[in-house]
Amino acid sequence: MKKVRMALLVTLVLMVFAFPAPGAEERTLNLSTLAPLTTIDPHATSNIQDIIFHRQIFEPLFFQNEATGKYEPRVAESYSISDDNLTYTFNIRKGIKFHNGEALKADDVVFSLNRALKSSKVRSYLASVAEVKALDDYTVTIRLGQPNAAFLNSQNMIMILSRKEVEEQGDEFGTKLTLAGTGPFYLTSLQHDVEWTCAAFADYYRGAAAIKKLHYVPITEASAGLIAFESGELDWYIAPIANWDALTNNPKYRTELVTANHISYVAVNYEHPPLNDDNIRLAIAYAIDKDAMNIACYDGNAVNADFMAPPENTGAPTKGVVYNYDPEKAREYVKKSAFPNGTKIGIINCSAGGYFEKMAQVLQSNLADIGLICDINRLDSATNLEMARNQKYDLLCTGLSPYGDYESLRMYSYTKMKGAYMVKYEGEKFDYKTMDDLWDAGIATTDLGERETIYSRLSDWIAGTATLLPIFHKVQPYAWTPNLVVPVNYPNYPQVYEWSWAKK
Amino acid sequence: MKARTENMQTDAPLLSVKNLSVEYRTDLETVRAVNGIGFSLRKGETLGLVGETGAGKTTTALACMGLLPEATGHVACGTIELEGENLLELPESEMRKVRGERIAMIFQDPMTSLNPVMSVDEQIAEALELHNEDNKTARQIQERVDEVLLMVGIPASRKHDYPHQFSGGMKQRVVIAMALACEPTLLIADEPTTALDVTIQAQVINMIRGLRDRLGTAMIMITHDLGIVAQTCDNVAVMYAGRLIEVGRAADVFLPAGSVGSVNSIEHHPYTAGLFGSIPSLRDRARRLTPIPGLMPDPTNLPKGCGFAPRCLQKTPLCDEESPCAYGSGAHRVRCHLFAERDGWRKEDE
Amino acid sequence: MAVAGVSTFNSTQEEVLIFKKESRWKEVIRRLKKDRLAMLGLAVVCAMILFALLADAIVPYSVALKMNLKLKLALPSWAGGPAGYWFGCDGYGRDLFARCLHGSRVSLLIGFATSFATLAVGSLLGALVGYVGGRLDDLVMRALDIFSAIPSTLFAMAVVAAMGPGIVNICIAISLTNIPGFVRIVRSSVLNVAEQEYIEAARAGGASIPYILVKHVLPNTVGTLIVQTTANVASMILTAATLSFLGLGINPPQPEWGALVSEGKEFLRTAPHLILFPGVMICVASFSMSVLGDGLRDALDPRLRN
Amino acid sequence: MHRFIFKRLLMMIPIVIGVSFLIFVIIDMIPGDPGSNLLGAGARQEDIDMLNEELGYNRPLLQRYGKYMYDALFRFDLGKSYATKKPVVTEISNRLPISLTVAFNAILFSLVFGVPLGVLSAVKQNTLFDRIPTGLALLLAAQPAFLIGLLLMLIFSLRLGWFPANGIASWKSYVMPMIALGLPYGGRQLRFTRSSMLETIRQDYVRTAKAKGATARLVIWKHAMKNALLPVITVAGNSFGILIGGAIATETLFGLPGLGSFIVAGIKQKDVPVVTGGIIVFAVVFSFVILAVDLSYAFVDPRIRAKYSGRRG
Repeated sequence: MKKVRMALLVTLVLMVFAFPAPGAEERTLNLSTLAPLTTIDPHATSNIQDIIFHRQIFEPLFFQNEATGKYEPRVAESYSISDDNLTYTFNIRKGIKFHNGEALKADDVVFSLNRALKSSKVRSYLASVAEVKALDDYTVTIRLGQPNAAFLNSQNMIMILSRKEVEEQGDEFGTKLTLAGTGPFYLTSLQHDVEWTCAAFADYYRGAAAIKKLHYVPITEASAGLIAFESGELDWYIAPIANWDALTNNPKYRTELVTANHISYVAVNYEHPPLNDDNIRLAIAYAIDKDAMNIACYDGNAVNADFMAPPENTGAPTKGVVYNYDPEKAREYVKKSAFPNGTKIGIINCSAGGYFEKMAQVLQSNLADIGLICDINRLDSATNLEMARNQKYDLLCTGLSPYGDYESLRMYSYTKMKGAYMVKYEGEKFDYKTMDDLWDAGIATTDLGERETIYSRLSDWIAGTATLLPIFHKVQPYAWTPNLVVPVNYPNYPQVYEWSWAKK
Repeated sequence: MKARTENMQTDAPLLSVKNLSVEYRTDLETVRAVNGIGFSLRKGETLGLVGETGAGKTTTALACMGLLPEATGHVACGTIELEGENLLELPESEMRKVRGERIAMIFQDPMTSLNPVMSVDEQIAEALELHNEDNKTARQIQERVDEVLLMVGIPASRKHDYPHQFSGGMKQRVVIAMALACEPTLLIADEPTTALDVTIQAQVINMIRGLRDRLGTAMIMITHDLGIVAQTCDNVAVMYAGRLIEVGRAADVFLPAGSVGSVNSIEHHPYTAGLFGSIPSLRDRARRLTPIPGLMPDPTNLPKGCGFAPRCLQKTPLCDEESPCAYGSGAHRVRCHLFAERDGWRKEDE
Repeated sequence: MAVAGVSTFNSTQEEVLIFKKESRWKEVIRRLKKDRLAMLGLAVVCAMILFALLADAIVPYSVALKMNLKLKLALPSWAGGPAGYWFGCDGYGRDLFARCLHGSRVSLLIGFATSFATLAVGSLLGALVGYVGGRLDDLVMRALDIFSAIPSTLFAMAVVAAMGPGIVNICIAISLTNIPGFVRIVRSSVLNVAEQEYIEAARAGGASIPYILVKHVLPNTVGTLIVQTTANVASMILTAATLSFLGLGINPPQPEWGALVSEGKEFLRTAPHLILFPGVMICVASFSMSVLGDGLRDALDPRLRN
Repeated sequence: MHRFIFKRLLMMIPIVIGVSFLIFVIIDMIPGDPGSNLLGAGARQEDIDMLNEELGYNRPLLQRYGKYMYDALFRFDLGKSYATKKPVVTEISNRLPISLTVAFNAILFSLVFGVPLGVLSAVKQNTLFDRIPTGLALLLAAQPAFLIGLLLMLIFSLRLGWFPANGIASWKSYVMPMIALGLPYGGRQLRFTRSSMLETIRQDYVRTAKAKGATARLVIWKHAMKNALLPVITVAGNSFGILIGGAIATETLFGLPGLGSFIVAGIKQKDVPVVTGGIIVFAVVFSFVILAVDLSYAFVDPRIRAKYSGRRG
């Protein structure tokens, strides 16, 4: 009897602890990232999980809205471009305060941009910048070495920091609590790999955020994250697609599928025989069943891709050379090639753990259907990347996130960017100079129509080589509690500032 | 100290084993280790239980202690009466009171029969604490520990030592001290010296003998060393393949075959004769050692007739057919067909 | 008199021992046969090996690879799924039964190959250092100390990462992590055996070290080795499964139980049969190997039984 | 005894040197470099080279190793993580207590249910009391850790809401990892206890104790247990050592920032200081655990105590 009573008591205590009842006003928003924070120095990371969080506390000069593609003023109120397209003049917003309470001045902007220029992690965004100068406390000019139509897009990736704060922390900046940002939230506690918290910045120039407190935890295991979300430990979560149907059919949750700014593709190394045979590459291009890949990876919820960038990206082509699933045509190309049915065409590389290994398996099956045999090499992501860079692959299943402008794909093919490309076009096989010239031309003009024409030609050139084969744009299965009002779910970077608690 | 010596040699037996059979049963086979043996022992008396390895001596001792391996060992029939009380019918809780207090046992190998992680005084004191009917205080128990240690010749200064710090002979002394701590009425010594050096053997046997005489304890001395039997025992029982084939006073059994004074040419079971024949005699240098040929029968598959028949040089056709019954002459008893028609021997009741 | 008595009986005892030694293996097998649980384990292990060997005759390997995305996550046929798919279909609409069946090939291969590799290297090295002793013993044992101070999963991970995936590399990595423990076991039992008199006798007879090791020392540690090896098979299958879970298993689409379980992980809540069937396979294999190992240990060391 | 401990502590130095060298070599064999890993796809070679230069990764292996060991042994500095730039010592000192807590709880749990059940099944050998726990133990030991963890989460976090699925917010966060790890290890512990106990209760001294008239309970818990404990301690110690760095799947699943997942992340990113530092710390902790196991042997068994203190000079 005594034991039973004791057990009841313990259960009761546990339940009380498990369901804390916070006041509605001060309710904390619980969020998660898919990986621990590596740093909170926005100039010292190119990791998307870091950036998703950094965007809540730091801001660039101009912000590109992912949903509309438009640029919105943040640290800078307005900008002007010189006639030669080489000088950008930014008018800094007056009265902006850093989280430490100090006013933001042009000097901080210059400092931040120069700091970014020295960082191996982000300086590629500013590759065209020749000089950054403050004209006065609220005007900054940036002079480019050559015209760059995508400059506004790339400056969107560079956050403005408080010079004083950064210099005071020195080498330790990024590893500890900092108030160097101007964003709607500021850090209140920080344990990179356990949890970190933020509070709404009262002096934020667009008005303080509706949600006052944020709490982040890193959850690397998707199924664990989902359980955490369902048991109320998280308010908003990027759910695993396998559980999507159950979530959408559950009235306890709000859900939305948003197409990510992302392209999953297959790269073909044309230098490795028999992949150097044009007919074999075309056969591969026609053999790929994008629908099957979509079903295997995203239950058919992803958006099949015709081109290497989502249509929302500035300058992204909407028509041109497209390969669609046609096994008959694929077999014809195999027949036309110098290789018999059952030819081994090499190994498909992919990184372990994500959906790329699913793509690889469907690809292998698709190719087997048309009589091309290949193996799969599942590698840890670092090794996979290293092998891809060094062209040590035959076929590669991978993906990338453009920044919102077709130009951001340049680094994956432009031959002058040594080592960055996924397919190395430099060589005898293709007229790669034409491609390089098109990339250069694409940013030399700010005229959008002109750019689109150039990128269409570029897209066709690349498609013509049948070396970069777009598959689909993945989706973000967002789920959140009905207590939370989320006006817009963005493709990649959530804007927590826009969110609020539902009124009872 | 209770005056036990007074009761010596009274007629009522202290221990009486009747028709005892023990089997070991596993799912593989049934080992009939002891087959209908009977013997009795009076207070203060010493019985020597002699036989080859595997003859069933230790099994008999364990049956008396109620320590047959639980899962397999099993008394098939018979009784073991201690002072008129059938031990086989006692519940385990009562049996625990018998063990250590009334019957104590010294095991064969002193190296392994002491717990290596307890000091010797703890182990001796434990026996006393388990049978502490007169509510001795901790101090009295410690005094008694010192006393018994001294009795076996170990200085009290070493009582906190652990078994590994003692030599083999010393360990056996500790085991003996432990067995005698509660002054049992019966001590079973199972080959107490087999594992010891020859020089130590004599010391230990002398000590056991001395203590037995001093305390008046009855004793069953299990051994295959006939020398020890001769030195210590009043009575001798020879065991072969789970049966007692010859029982008698030491003088009867030890009387050499064909020696002066015997009426018949054969006074012993052929096995006993062989056993004694295999010992070189100091008196008779010319005689060669004559080991008994062959092996003991497989206890899982005992022969139909006499267990010794396959090895017996004097075997008759009857020996293979029928198990012999016991024939007695005075206190001397032999289980062999050869004695059926012999003068002075008559068939004994089982 | 006393001396002679003892010696006589001892000579008889020795005869008994020799008599017993000749039939030792027969006896072990006889005892094992009587152990019903161990025999069940043996039967299951044999059946699994048989199924693995005959896998192609039962269901061709191509069936295990054949995708049909219309049948993604289809339920087993007896639970309302499409006919002919006894275990249902995986996330690519492949026949899960065929994948489990063909997966047994790889899993059992990894289990047995690594165990035997560990057995071979571990016992030779253990016997050598145990027997030779001295500086060699010190050197090897200190080197092994270094190996065993690294967590085995992490070590296996690092080795696979360095050498790349693939069955052979995984087997090497798993074996490497298990060898130190095995060497220790063999070494200590060799140290026990080496003290026995018959080894002295062989030595005195001028036999060479390798000869003594192979002819005298190893056969006498065979019991320990067998028991340890059977226990290892089960744990190696599990280690391979763990590596699969960490993304370092064999390359897809080749089926392997651990890989099947970790592939099924994401569907645990929507299609639990994906994890159930290979999970049960691992369980059954490891269970039957373990009871077989236990039975062998009992049969080899009858003291432990009753 | 002091000498013995001192000797064992000294022996850790070659182990640390050996372990770190082994790790340096293995990591060097993994294709790729930290620069390209950290910068990700689409990074330019010049940026990668610059980052590798900053990290000091462009220098030859032996030179890097030499500097690392010099710093480690004489300055107790294990370098900075390539990825987070935080000192490895700080990172580890944040994570080690978590790993220790998890491992300790799990082992305690495994002992609490493994040892008594193991004793029970040994004492009641070949009965249902033996077969059910042993069968259960075999079954548990054959489960991948993540499976038990996920099922626990579904039950205790989702259905019952008793324990959080993620994080280390309070003591409650440690309950499910403890069970998830403790169950399979408890299964192992059960089997070891059982066989150790079986061996022990057949020893002559147990029979001696029975001959003294001791009760079955006294015989088992006083005489047999202390002797049967040695293998149990060894297994517990080894498992504890392994769990400190080896509970990777569980750490990942429950979002515990422990040593194991730290090292795994390091291996994936070729973060040499993280991997080497993590494994050195693990090796040292492991050596301490083994030392503690050996010392507890001495505590339990006077023969071993004598052996340790007997080694003078």
